[in-house]
Amino acid sequence: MRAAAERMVGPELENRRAIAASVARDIPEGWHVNLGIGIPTLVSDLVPEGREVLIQSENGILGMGPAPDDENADPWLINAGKQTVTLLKGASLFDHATSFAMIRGGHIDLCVLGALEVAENGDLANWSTSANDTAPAVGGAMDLATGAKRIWVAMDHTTKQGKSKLVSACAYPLTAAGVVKRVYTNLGVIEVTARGFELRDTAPGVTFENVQAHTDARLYRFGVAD
Amino acid sequence: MRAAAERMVGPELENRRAIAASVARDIPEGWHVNLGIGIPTLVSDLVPEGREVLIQSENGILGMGPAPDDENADPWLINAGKQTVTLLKGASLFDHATSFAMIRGGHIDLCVLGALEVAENGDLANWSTSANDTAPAVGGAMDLATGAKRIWVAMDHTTKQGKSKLVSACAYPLTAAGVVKRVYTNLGVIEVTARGFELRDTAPGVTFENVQAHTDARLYRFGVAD
Amino acid sequence: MIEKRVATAAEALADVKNGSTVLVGGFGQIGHPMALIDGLIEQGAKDLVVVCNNAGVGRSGLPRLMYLGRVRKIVCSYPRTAAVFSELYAAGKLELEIVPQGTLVERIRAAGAGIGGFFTRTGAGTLLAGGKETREIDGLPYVFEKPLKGDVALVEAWEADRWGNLTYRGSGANFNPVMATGAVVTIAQAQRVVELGDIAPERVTTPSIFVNRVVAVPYEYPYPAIEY
Amino acid sequence: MIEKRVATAAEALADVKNGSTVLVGGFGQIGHPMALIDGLIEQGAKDLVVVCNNAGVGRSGLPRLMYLGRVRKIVCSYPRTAAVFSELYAAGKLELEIVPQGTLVERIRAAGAGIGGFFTRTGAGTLLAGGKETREIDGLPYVFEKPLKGDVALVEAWEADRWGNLTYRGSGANFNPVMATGAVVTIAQAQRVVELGDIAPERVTTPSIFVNRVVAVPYEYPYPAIEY
Repeated sequence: MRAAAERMVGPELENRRAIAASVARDIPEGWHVNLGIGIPTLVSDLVPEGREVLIQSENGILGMGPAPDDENADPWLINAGKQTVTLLKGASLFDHATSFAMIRGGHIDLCVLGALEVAENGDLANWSTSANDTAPAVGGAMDLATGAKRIWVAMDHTTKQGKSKLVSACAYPLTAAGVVKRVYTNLGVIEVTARGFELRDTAPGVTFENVQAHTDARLYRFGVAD
Repeated sequence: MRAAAERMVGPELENRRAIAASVARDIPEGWHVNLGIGIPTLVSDLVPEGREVLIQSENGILGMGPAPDDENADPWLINAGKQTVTLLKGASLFDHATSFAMIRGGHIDLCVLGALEVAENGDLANWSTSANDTAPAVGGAMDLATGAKRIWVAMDHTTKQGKSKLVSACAYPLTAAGVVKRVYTNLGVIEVTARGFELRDTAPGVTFENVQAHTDARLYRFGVAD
Repeated sequence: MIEKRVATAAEALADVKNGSTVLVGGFGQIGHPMALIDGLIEQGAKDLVVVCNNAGVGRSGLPRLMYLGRVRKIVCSYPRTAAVFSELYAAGKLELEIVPQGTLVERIRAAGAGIGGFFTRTGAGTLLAGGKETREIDGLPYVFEKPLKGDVALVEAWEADRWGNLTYRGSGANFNPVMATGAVVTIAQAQRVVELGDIAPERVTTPSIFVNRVVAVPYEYPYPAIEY
Repeated sequence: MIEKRVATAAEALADVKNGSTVLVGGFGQIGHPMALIDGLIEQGAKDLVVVCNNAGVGRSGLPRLMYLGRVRKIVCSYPRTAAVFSELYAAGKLELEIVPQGTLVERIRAAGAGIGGFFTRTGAGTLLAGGKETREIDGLPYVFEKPLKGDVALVEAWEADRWGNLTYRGSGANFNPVMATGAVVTIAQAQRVVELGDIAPERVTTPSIFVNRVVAVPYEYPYPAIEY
């Protein structure tokens, strides 16, 4: 079984892989990291060689390794995205109560999540598109968004319809208020600070003005006074 | 290391052992039982041969066996009274959080405790002799008294000064209100029912009147209407 | 002699009543007691409240129980895994209580551990806090959550013995150890039923006190992985 | 490379500050981190709040720390184990917060698990509920208890690896796994420091995420059993 992201081909996968690689480069050694479904899942395999980062899965795993070959996969060992995984030496297995004690108790250094919207005050919407959702599902999103020490979002900058996912205020129901610290998109890396979105880095060939044009909120230059 | 009770000799130990044996006879197969310090600790070795009763210790043991020889004792394995113990086949070891989940969650069928006083409404006082105790200590007494499915008390009927420990109302600070279901003493077995103390059984040579004379509350004959 | 082993799922489930709250272990297909769910389908109890992280996948197991109209309400964090759920829910034929995953397991733990309720930051300021008591603690908003107790828990284990000690394999623990503590009657289906003492005391994950009945259900492979 | 092993207790404890709340594992003499307590005595931090089920035994370890006047307050269920405690408490030189044993471990768990507080029946209607919020839930009285967080936790383990995974021996787990979760910095003394991977994933009792520093303290026998 392969993740949805891995079944993609060509530019779409490459685009997502580039976002994930950018996240992976920024994770220091020794951090405990939970990865949401979608682009965040790709981060796991892109952590630079030799750097020890402990990936946690909310269904009771700490210390996941690279994805297994189909032949060597242990069918009893799956991650939160229901893909089979491997364990590093030093990994541990535990139950949901312990797993969410880690998450809610502030022991996870970083959670990387996908999002529907991120607001300039750090509000995150990633679980529901309507208060009258026809089939709502929250999973561990709220626990992770509230409990982890820091939240980074990894997502496309805009919807397929071209609408900005970085907004001045979330229209969708919130997952958690004021939690997002940084956003990685196909256009760049945006810090969420006291004054709002600050563009820290841009993808190759992308300008500040390009990013602003695709962002539904004011964009500041990172570290540059207004 | 031997328990304090086992270091006693002669009539005192025999008296306490008789109370404990009486308790042990009444424990059905399959019950999960926590035993307090003192007379209750003696119950463990007196369960009739072949009857499977699982003794729990609040420091993380379920399924304790007979006391070890000094030579075969595992010094890392102690019970709540800090004596070394053995494990039966099928025993389990766990931490304090799990242990008190068992206790507080109502999973323990029976807890046998010592007491300073038991009141006719089932109130239990067994942790402190004064609201201004010079060195108070509660241990797990309140958790056990409140959490176990049923509480039996095993104690001498009177203090060394001859004062009844079965009373109409507790003078000492409560451990828990209305929890005691049955009391085993050197004089007999007393059920605590809606109307108060009912004498169910007497020790050899002891009469109803003897027990009433040593009880600071009205005594009823078990199952006999007033 | 204590003997919690029973011969069949049917025997283990015989006394499940209409209207019961049934805790069902598993995360995805792993640690999910399919044989007991099949047994519950056979058994016939209806008007059930099912508590499970997911709503099952495909058409067998929980989706079939729902499809047969036997489930009044489902309590879970991520029901969207089953098309049957979405159809019944959209048609107003199934009640849903959506609970964040960590709050779900903590509410069941509270029931099992004698906790009358607790405050969590999870969900504060969101739709899922609607109607709930809130409180500011050390300057941060918290939501009050109540214990969630089962009449029956159905769990899947790797090994079990006749007292009911359980171990789990891989990511198979997930909700099972907590659900085993949170119901009046806990029934375990186990891949391997072993002799008393074969599970070393420090290897026991669910101590026997939490388990009432054990059914041997050996199979060589978890239920087929299904993508969704 | 992640390396949590440090050479000495002194190094592990160097940054403990005056006024710290120190969680200390152990039940009786088992799982009680004597080498780390000795290290704390050497280190010199004072005005400490010590959280431990017992107050130690005899004159070494916690009793010595108290005797030296370094402990402002002790939080425990059964302090009466140490004569030094009783003397200092009677003389008004030591504050005491007495907490039922199950409430003590649950309050520390709450701190470690992000729970803002919880209701328990333990202690309702007793002196120990004095001044606390109470609430009737399903017709029974409950007491509100708050999380108890440590600045430092000192735990004793049987095995540890360089990531900080821990196992325990016999009844040596007791408060240690929960205390390891409930402090800003957790320091473990371990009988055996093993290679990464020597502790199989399902044998890990305290996952490495909860441990910051590991000190090897091999000895062949627990501290002498003392009767009290």
